[in-house]
Amino acid sequence: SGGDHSKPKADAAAAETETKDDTDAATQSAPDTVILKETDESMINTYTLIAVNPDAPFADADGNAVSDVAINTEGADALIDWFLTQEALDLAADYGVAKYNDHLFYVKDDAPAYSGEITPAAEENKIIRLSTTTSVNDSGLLGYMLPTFEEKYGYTVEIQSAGTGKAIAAAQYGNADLILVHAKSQEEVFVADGYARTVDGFASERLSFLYNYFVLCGPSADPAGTASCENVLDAFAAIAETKSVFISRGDGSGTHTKELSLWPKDLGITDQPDSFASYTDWYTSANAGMGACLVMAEEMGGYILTDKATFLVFVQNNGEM
Amino acid sequence: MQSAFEKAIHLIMTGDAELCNILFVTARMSLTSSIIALLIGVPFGIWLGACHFRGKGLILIMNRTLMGMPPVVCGLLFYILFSGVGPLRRGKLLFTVNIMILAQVVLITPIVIGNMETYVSGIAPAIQETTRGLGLTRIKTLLLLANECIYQIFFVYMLSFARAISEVGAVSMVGGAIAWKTNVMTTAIMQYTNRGNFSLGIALGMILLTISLLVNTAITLLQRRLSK
Amino acid sequence: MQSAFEKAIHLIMTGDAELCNILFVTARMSLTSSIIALLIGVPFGIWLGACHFRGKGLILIMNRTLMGMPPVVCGLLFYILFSGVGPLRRGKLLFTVNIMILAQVVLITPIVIGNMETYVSGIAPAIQETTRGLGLTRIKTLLLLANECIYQIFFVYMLSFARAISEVGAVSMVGGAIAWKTNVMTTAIMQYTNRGNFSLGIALGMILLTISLLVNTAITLLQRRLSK
Amino acid sequence: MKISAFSKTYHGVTVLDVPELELHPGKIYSIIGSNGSGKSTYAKILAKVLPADQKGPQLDAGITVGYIPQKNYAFRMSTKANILLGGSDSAKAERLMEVLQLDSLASQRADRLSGGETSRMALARLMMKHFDLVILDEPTAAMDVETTFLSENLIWEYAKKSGCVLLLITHSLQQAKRIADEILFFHKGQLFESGPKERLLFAPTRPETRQFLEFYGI
Amino acid sequence: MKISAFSKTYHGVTVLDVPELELHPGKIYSIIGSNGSGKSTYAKILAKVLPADQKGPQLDAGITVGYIPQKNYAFRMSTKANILLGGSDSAKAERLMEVLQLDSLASQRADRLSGGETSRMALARLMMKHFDLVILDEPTAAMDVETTFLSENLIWEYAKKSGCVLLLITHSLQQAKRIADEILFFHKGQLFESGPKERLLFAPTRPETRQFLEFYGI
Ligand SMILES: Nc1ncnc2c1ncn2[C@@H]1O[C@H](COP(=O)(O)OP(=O)(O)OP(=O)(O)O)[C@@H](O)[C@H]1O
Ligand SMILES: Nc1ncnc2c1ncn2[C@@H]1O[C@H](COP(=O)(O)OP(=O)(O)OP(=O)(O)O)[C@@H](O)[C@H]1O
Ligand SMILES: [Mg+2]
Ligand SMILES: [Mg+2]
Repeated sequence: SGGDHSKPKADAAAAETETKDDTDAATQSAPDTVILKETDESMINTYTLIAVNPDAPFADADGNAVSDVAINTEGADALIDWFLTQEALDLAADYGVAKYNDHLFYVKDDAPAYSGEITPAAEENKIIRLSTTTSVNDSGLLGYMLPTFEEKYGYTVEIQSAGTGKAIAAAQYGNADLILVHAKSQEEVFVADGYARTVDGFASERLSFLYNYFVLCGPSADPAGTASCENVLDAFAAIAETKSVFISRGDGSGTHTKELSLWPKDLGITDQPDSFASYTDWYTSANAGMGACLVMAEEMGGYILTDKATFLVFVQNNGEM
Repeated sequence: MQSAFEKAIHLIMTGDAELCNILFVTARMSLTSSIIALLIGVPFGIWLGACHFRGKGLILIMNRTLMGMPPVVCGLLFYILFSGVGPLRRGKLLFTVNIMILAQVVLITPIVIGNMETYVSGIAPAIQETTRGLGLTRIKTLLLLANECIYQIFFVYMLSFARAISEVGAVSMVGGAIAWKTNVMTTAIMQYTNRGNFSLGIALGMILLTISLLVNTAITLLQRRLSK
Repeated sequence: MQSAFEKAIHLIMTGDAELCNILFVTARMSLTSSIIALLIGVPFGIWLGACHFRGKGLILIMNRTLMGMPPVVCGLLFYILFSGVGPLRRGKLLFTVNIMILAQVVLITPIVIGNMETYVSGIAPAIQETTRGLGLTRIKTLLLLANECIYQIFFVYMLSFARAISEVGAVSMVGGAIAWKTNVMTTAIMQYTNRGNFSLGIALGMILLTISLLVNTAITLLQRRLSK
Repeated sequence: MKISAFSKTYHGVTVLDVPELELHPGKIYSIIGSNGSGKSTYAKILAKVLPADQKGPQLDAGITVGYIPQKNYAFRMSTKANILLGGSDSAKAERLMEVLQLDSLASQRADRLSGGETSRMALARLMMKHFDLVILDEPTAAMDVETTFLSENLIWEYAKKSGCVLLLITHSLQQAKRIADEILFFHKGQLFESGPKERLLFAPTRPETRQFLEFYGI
Repeated sequence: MKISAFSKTYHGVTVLDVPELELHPGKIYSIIGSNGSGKSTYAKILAKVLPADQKGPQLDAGITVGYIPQKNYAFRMSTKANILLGGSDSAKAERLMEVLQLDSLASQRADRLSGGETSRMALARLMMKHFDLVILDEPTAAMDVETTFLSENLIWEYAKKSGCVLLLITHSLQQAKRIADEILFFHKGQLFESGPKERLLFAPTRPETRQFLEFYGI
């Protein structure tokens, strides 16, 4: 997936000067953490919408089947339809340009499109429960897009954001009408388990429509020499090789999932603490939010994999601390 | 620090609509839950402190254990109970302020009970000797006990309120921190922190502490008045 | 719930290495911080409850406000102070158990002080009348006051410990919840919760409550013994 | 009225061991004895403030007991409100306050009264209601002589008019002489001797009683 | 020893207003007066437990004050440990306990003593140390007659041997007669009359004093 979009033109050096510029007066305390690798094909980050199936095999905490789970399918349909209209896709592609002078999201080439009517809200279906990940919510994308939808069609979208695992679990516990996540493997399990529903007029349960790139950041001194590596996989290998400090989200989030796929296979790093017990001198599994992890990386002069949106906010605010 | 301070002032001055909503939800949640916890915990705590019966020690130990119930665990339990698949799903309470209040009441009440029990068990013997000597009813005795520990009750209320307004683990779990609906000061601070926007987090923290300060000053003055 | 219970039993039975590490860090952190908070808060609280001076009301209100300091804000402040650009960066304390203890001491001490102050201000007048009449020193008076509220001190310790073991906001912020290093029960519960593994979260919660139960039982028995 | 035999033991030390007693309504019984002889313990057990060693009632069912402890407790409210805790008859409360010279203190916070004032408040509070058995533990120890006399009159009238059994613990033999009908002498936790006051005071049968009375110069 | 004049007012009501007093070392002064006449308030202010209306000291600098409040406080420890709070001389403590018949209670928890036993403990505790001014607020009110006599002897000896000024508040004129040198009569917060005990008891100059003494049958 991905395609040949006009990729943001920025190499490591450019990014460095760029971020320095962003932190206006307070250059003294400007973060030392800079982008070292970005827009690499292996760091692509695809966002997917999935409607929740009201007839899914819901089960309570002890595994007993539950049949009467209330799911707002009409609302979920309306919101998904709208997300895939040209209007919404344009909004998404446009987000962040004004503020960061950079695109934070790109529309997928083969994104499913919708051009039909969107059913306005009725009294009994006007609350839509959207479960998403913290990084999506924290990027501010939904806050930017949804008011347009809400005003036009009279719905209220209640966004719960959490780690990817919890965001998906929320749907499995019957607490969401649709999910917006970015962790392919977990999405596929969700679909395979029968929790997903194909929205009328679309071919698949998983509606991947946006993407962007994770970025590898680290101290400007770049002790592992990642900036000069061929690709991200080499960069990660170099970090492991030099035992340079690396901060892992460690929270099962989409970012964490992506990071796990980038390590050399022979290290055997998984989300299980035992798998990195012998690397604790450099591999730091932080179990925290993206922002907190970024500061930790800054603090410890470590490398980190992050979504670009959070990094840009971090850079913009860190100087003011 | 300075910039956080400026941000706090700015937020208040501009009367930011979202901030106002957050403040309102915070006030509603923490006042309601602390008052309910007080209304349940004070009578029960006084009763526990004043009575002797088999199994009281067990109740005390259990209550003390509940004082140490981690908010996340409490939130998790309520989440599971009130989920779309949970046994109490018909209540339709998940992601509402009401369930946040409920979870907080569960967290705070043991603290109120424990505090009152400890205090009352110290003063009860002398008072009970007198009330029994006058042939007063149990209810009357409990009311008199409550009157005698009015200063303590005020303190316990402040402790409850402090806990209610500062708690985040349970509240974020069952409330979902939904903007314009269940987002309170602490969850908002968490959110900003997660985004790496620390100075805005600190700014909200300052506003929260200022509210605490005002509430505590008001209650302390009232306490002084009543206990002259 | 049943599955969580089974998971808890399983975790304990297999002596899971990570769980052992988490338990050890949890015990170290919560015991140390609650004891330090007690050692600072009890003498200061007794002194506050026993003395009268101008500005005492102000100290009380400030202390009550600090009781309501949200853990996230406390964590955030320490974070800023001890981070690489912060004024205390030379301490190199960030993301260690020591700073978690420090943050918790800051959170818990006001609660200890407030509790002791309220209790002591009730019993101090009669005791001070006697100790002044005997010409005893202030230190001696404070020691005697402490001896008279031994039951209360035990309760306050249990409250402190409960708070220390159940707190997550400050601890995750300054400790970073680093696996094998600063991850404690509450942050681990958070971790499992975030991954959607709710039953493992509840399982850890049950283990935590069991530890609380054991500690509280031990302390309650000791308390009974000492106050006969 | 019958009071059954009972005892009280603390950590193996028996501080009280009394036989069954038969008391007559309308009579005032004065309990005398040295410090630590078990007088207050006896009072507390009858008032059900303290459990006796034996289970089961010390008194017949339905008998109401009024009791003033040796350490009076004044509630954090006005003197009048304290007295009204004993019973709701406001006129009666005012009469009692007048008799005990508490009228000027009616609205003062009772927990700030002087020692003797507190005793008088406690007495007035109890006298608000009728009880079948009334136990007063050194009710006048903190009072001045004038109010001691006033209180004695009040106690005497209360017992005689209401026909209750009244137990009066006191260290003042003068007081016993003035208002008691019978005297019970406690010694080392035991009821050593009892009888009409003249008999007991002037013709005690046991050497311990005689020795105790000697201190009073009788 | 000079005690300066001072007063005490609660919410506009003056409960105490006394002139300057000159007291002599080695003498025992008995303070008498009805309930609420301000005796305890006077004692508390001298013991610096209560502030007077006026700022500044009531006593000369360097004068040590020992004081037993009307409500005794027994600490949650053994009787002997309580007494040793007054001073660390263990032999002296044992002597005092023997005199006051507390020896059998040495290891008992003091907060569980009977009323009279507590008073004796409090007296022994104070007598452990020398003070220039000693104030005893109704120290024997809860004691039986035997220990009252023993205590009076002890108090008398303490004053005479150590040469302190001793103020003894009491409702017992007998007691004042037995051990006091001078008597101070308090009435409605004022020091109405004072003088050597014979003079004051048998030839009071003011009608209020005469009226007060009448109740005692003097
Ligand atoms: N909880 C207790 N544990 C041990 N001994 C106790 C306890 N309570 C009371 N005692 C002892 O029991 C004895 C009787 O006490 P009680 O209060 O009945 O005496 P009393 O006759 O009322 O004396 P007083 O004239 O001093 O008031 C005393 O020697 C006292 O020390
Ligand atoms: N805090 C207070 N507020 C108002 N009035 C008070 C307060 N404390 C004491 N009083 C009053 O002051 C008066 C004097 O009290 P004090 O205790 O000195 O009397 P006393 O002479 O010791 O009496 P007693 O013989 O009963 O011990 C009393 O009438 C009392 O009610
Ligand atoms: Mg007694
Ligand atoms: Mg007095």
